[in-house]
Amino acid sequence: MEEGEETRKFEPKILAFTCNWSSYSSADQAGISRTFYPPNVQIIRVMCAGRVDPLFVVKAFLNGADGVIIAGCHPNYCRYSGGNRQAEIRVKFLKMLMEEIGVDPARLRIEWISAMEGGRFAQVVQEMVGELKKMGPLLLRK
Amino acid sequence: MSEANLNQEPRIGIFLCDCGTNISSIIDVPQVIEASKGISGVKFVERDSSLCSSAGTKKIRETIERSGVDRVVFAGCSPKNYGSLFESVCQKAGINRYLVAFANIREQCAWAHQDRPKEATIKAINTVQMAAARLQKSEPLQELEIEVHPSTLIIGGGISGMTAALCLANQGFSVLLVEREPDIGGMLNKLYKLYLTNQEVSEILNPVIQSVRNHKNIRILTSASVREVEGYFGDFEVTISVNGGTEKFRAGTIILATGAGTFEPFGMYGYGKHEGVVTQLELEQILKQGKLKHLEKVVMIQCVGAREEKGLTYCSRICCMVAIKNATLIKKLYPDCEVYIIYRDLQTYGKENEEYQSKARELGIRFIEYTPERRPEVFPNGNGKVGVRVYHALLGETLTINSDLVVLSTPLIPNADGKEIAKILKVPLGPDGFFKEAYMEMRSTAFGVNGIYVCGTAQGPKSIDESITQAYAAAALAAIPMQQKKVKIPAMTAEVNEELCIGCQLCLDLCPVHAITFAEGKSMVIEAICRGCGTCAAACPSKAIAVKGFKDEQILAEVEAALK
Amino acid sequence: MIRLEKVSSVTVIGGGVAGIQAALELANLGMLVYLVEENPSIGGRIIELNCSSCRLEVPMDCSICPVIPKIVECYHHPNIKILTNAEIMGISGSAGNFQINVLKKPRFINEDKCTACGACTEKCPVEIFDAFNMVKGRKKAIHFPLPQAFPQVPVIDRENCLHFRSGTCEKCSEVCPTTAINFNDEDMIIGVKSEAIILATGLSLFDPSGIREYGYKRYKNVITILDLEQMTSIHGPTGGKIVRISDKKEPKSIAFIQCVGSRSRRTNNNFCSGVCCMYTAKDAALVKILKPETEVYVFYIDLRVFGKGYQELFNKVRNSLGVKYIRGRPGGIWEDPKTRDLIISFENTLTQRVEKLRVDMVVLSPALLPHPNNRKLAEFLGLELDEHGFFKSPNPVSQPFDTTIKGVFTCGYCRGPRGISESATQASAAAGRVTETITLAKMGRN
Amino acid sequence: MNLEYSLFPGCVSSAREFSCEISARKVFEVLNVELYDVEDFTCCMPACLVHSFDYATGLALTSRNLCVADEFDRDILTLCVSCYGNLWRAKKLMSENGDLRRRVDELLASIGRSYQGKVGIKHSITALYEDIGPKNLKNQVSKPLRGIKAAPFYGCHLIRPREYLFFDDAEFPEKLDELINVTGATSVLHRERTGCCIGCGSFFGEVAEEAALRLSVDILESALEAKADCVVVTCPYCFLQIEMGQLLFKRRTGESYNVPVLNYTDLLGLALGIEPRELGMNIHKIDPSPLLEKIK
Repeated sequence: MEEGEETRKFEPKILAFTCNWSSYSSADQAGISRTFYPPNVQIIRVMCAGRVDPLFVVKAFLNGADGVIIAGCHPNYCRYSGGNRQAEIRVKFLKMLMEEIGVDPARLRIEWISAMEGGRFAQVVQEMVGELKKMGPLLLRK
Repeated sequence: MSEANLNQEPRIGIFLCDCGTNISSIIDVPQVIEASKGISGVKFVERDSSLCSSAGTKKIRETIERSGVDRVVFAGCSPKNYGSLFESVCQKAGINRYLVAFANIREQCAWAHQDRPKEATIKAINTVQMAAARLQKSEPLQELEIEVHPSTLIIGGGISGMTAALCLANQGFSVLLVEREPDIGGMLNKLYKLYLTNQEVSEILNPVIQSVRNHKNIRILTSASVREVEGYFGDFEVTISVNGGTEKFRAGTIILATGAGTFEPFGMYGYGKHEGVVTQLELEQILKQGKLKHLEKVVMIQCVGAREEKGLTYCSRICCMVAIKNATLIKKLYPDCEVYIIYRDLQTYGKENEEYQSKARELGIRFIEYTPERRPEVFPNGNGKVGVRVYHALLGETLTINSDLVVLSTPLIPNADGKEIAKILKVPLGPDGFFKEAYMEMRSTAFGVNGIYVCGTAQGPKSIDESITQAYAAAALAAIPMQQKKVKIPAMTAEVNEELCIGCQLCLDLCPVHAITFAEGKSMVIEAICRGCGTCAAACPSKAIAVKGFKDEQILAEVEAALK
Repeated sequence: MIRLEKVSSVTVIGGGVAGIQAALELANLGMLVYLVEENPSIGGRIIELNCSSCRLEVPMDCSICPVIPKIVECYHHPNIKILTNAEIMGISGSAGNFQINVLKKPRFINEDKCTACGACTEKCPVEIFDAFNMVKGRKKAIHFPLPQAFPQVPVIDRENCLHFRSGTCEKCSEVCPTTAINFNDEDMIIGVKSEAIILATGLSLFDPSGIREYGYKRYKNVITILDLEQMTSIHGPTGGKIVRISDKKEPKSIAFIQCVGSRSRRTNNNFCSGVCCMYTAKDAALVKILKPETEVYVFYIDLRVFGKGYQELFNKVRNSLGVKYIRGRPGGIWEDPKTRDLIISFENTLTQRVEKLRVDMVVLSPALLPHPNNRKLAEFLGLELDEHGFFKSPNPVSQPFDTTIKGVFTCGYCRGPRGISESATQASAAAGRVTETITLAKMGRN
Repeated sequence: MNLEYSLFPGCVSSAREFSCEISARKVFEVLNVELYDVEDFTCCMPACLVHSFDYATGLALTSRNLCVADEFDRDILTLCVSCYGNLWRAKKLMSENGDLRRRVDELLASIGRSYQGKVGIKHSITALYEDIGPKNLKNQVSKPLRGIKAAPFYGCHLIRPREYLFFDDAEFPEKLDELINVTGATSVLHRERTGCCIGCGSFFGEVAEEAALRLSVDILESALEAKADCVVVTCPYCFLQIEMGQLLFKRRTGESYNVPVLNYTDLLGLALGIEPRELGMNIHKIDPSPLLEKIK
């Protein structure tokens, strides 16, 4: 079949939940330093990665997201100490769930990106888009 | 100030700033405007090229007042730049700052996707829609304004505590100084002379003690300890147990200055076993009492029990200087006495310390470097002498010194009651057992929790001048809210819906600042403490917790809009 | 023209970490603060550093990330008046009533009008290139300051700008969409009244080419730690990649040399800069993290690991990351003319052996010296300086940040070597001291 | 100009490496600088000799030479950097009026001398650089040695220890290079330029032949790496060690470096148009003729 055709046409939709204190600024930094990355990502600002309710991720997938990124402060630097670790735990759980229902867990990523690491943010999005293009669209939307 | 009337459906105004050519050169602004006009509830889309300028802000105000919208979206640069500015402008124009949303179409669209203008434009449109969708679900919020009582509780009457006390008292705040010992002065009481200046400790300590004692704004409680702390930032209710009974005290802020303890090296280098093996602190006492008899050879061993792979991993920062100082004192006392300092790495950092060290070398004090792989050995050597066998790492030879006195430099260690105080005040301890500050780099004297500050050796080993510095720093931080009298707490706090709360208490453990209490089977959020991270909300199994300004509905609205 | 501000206030001299922190504390304590900075934007030295300890995951805070928001906050604070491009011309008066004359040099770009679109830097025909200076690297005569500096408004380098050299070119002002560029902008002297002064002039770098045998500026692959910081920072000239300047190849082996010009009788800088051991440990770790197969050596005299979490970081760097520490100060560096590799000859003082080591790249940690401006300021105020040019304190133990003049306080490096953390703490402390003295004075005591 | 010095030839130049003294005397003659011989000069007394038994005595012996020089009230000119260093050390120590000075004064008094320390101490190189000056030398160069690549070998005690020898930067000196370039030759940068020849006032070369050989070989290697035609030394000891090193190496391995070793005065002499044999180059053990060919 023309899957190769597919992947070339297919532009994945990514949702990124970013911590207000680090990763959101890192996205800004990427812009300031003109480090280009694919525009497939929409950024949602939360106060802390710990705010990201598993429900948000599920809803994102149900609403047609092909991939979700949760980005927070590096392990020792959570503004509220430990919110990022909570997020990590929830992601583990979510990935198990995704495994269960046959969704590739790689569609969900958690990343530590500090306010200065604009390049890192761009890189993560870059990679994710690449992977998702290989996986093809996620067809959960009813 | 007219507030949004929630009965009628939202009326949204959009300001789109093309930031000179920054945005308009990449993004097709008219297209974005067209699309935005289509969003339900949008009353107008106003384009400008520099909203951040004074002219721009004036325009914002006028437009809002004219159009009578109740919510505003700013599409332009990152809210990190001028977010607060725009919010306060809207506030002035009668729109609650929590009914303002931002669409970051410069940093995160135009600049980040300069290479692909078409997609950048689409993303920009999306971003604006998300902001609008978010606003649809937003409600006006009131910042909680808390009174800060102009009084400070200072725990610990050492040099740090006293310095902080004076600094605040001199600014007219009332201070309660709580000291566990029967007398104030702390560690310095035990010391003899200071390094760098070589002056008697009393020269520095006594005046401070005097002015603390005589200051009308300072009340001292000795042999006292903090039992309980209730309430929160601005209005702590402190219970102190003093001579049998207890006392209550009302404090707007709290400063921790509990100091540190000293490590006792029993079993190391024959300490407690052979005569003539003492710690620096003990030597200090002997010198102070002028009881040091004539000696021929003295050996000092550094890093005793410090900088280990396990246990006390840290460097205690001051021991090298203390050793050099005491060595200098001995040398001055008995010039013919040979003084050896056996060290690992000389921590004579900075300028004064380094100079002090070179002076010591000129006095003829001998420095011997050892490595953790080959540590010195101490053994009794008959008629009161103590032998020290050490591998001189720089000579590559093993020397044996037949000394009269071996002095062990031991690290400062966390105070015994540190854990308890940490529990009472709900502040964290670091891996090393000292109090863990919020940010070493910029806020080394503050905690994550508002209103509680730390200074001196309670936060980590420190020299006297560094302790004094931190004391002033902590005092300054504590003074800020008390000077302002009222402090606004961002309204983005968690709130519990009592009907939904099933009392599982999951949130209590998760809250990093212990802002959640539990009573009658329900959780309750203390707004003054909550900092709105939302970890509790995300965890609540019954969705009983909502974070104002970041409610599930708002975020989910964004999610849906993003994926339309 | 002469303009006179009447408001009583505190003046902070120096817009680095210390200055910014002090200004913020004072402003939040409700005072009006004048922040005087000689450069076109505030931020000081720290913006030349990279954010990396974040990535190290040791119990030690990143030096930069917490500071950047402070810079922005400081710039927008209603109580802080920032005078960039400014130079102190003279100070008179005494505690409670200082009269400070500030020369505000023209920037030629209207900060309010400029939208940082970068059209000017694009069109500027003059490119300045310094092969040895990675920090400044390649730039135009009109260029943006480093990304974290604030405000992000371009700067004109008058030495190289054609307009100022020959009056032939005005391309930038022609393309500026907001007509923010004005070449007729002129000097302005501002008189400021202050009740107290905080000195936060910070540091200047020792030029390692003074240590001739290390061949800095003779051998391309001998760089300073600041060059490396710039290389490893994502906004740097190499976009975060570490390369040899000679051939742009990634080095397989790097040697860090500590105490270049410091702790040395030869340069009369017999003091220790106090921060090099740790930032080197940090950067050595970073190198290992970016490219684990790189051989990393550090030449040191004493390991100064006196701070919170320092020893732990150091243990991680040496034991888990495998950075090799060699005790000894190299005697000289020679370049292999063919490969441009560097041969370091040194005595390993722990084995007492004289050895030679061949590496691809050498990174020097130059001594950090007090700022040259201290001399001038000391003259204006009649302050005492020590032989190195640090401000003296009447009693280094009991009054660590007071000076020999009442109403004048110091914080940060200008009082003596210290790191970011200590500088910031001292800044808050100085602010506390200032409020104390001012309130006391107001209450008619002291 | 009418410069004049009391010549302090030193043992090596007068007893082993005559060429050094020959060329120095000739060159200064051509530059019409008067070198006076002082009968009463004795050994400069390096620190490793008598000092190790009794420091004051050793120092007295060195200082005595300074006393002698004072009589003539002309600066001393040494040819050997070891003499140069030792005399300066004495001057330094005698300037610090301590116990040592007192004891030395006693010793000197016992032979009817007292230390003034009036005269200065020069080495042929410092005299050429400081008193005559590269510019003047350049003007007098009649036969520029174009195309000659010379590897300078400074010799420790011309510049070290920096506590009392201030002629040039102790770690990265450049004045000898400057002097070499004055002759029209080009000085090359090489790693051993400030190395140790192990000669200095010691019998080290005899007791630890191996080590001595390794060092001189290292010097030669470094000079060859830099593509030098010859090594230029400032001191008869260095001269001795580097020349002998080659011969020794040849005897050991059969291979030979054949790197000509020149006193700086040789190089300068040639540039001033002096005949090689007048500079005593005919008695060099490594035949310089290929080099001389190059100049012609």
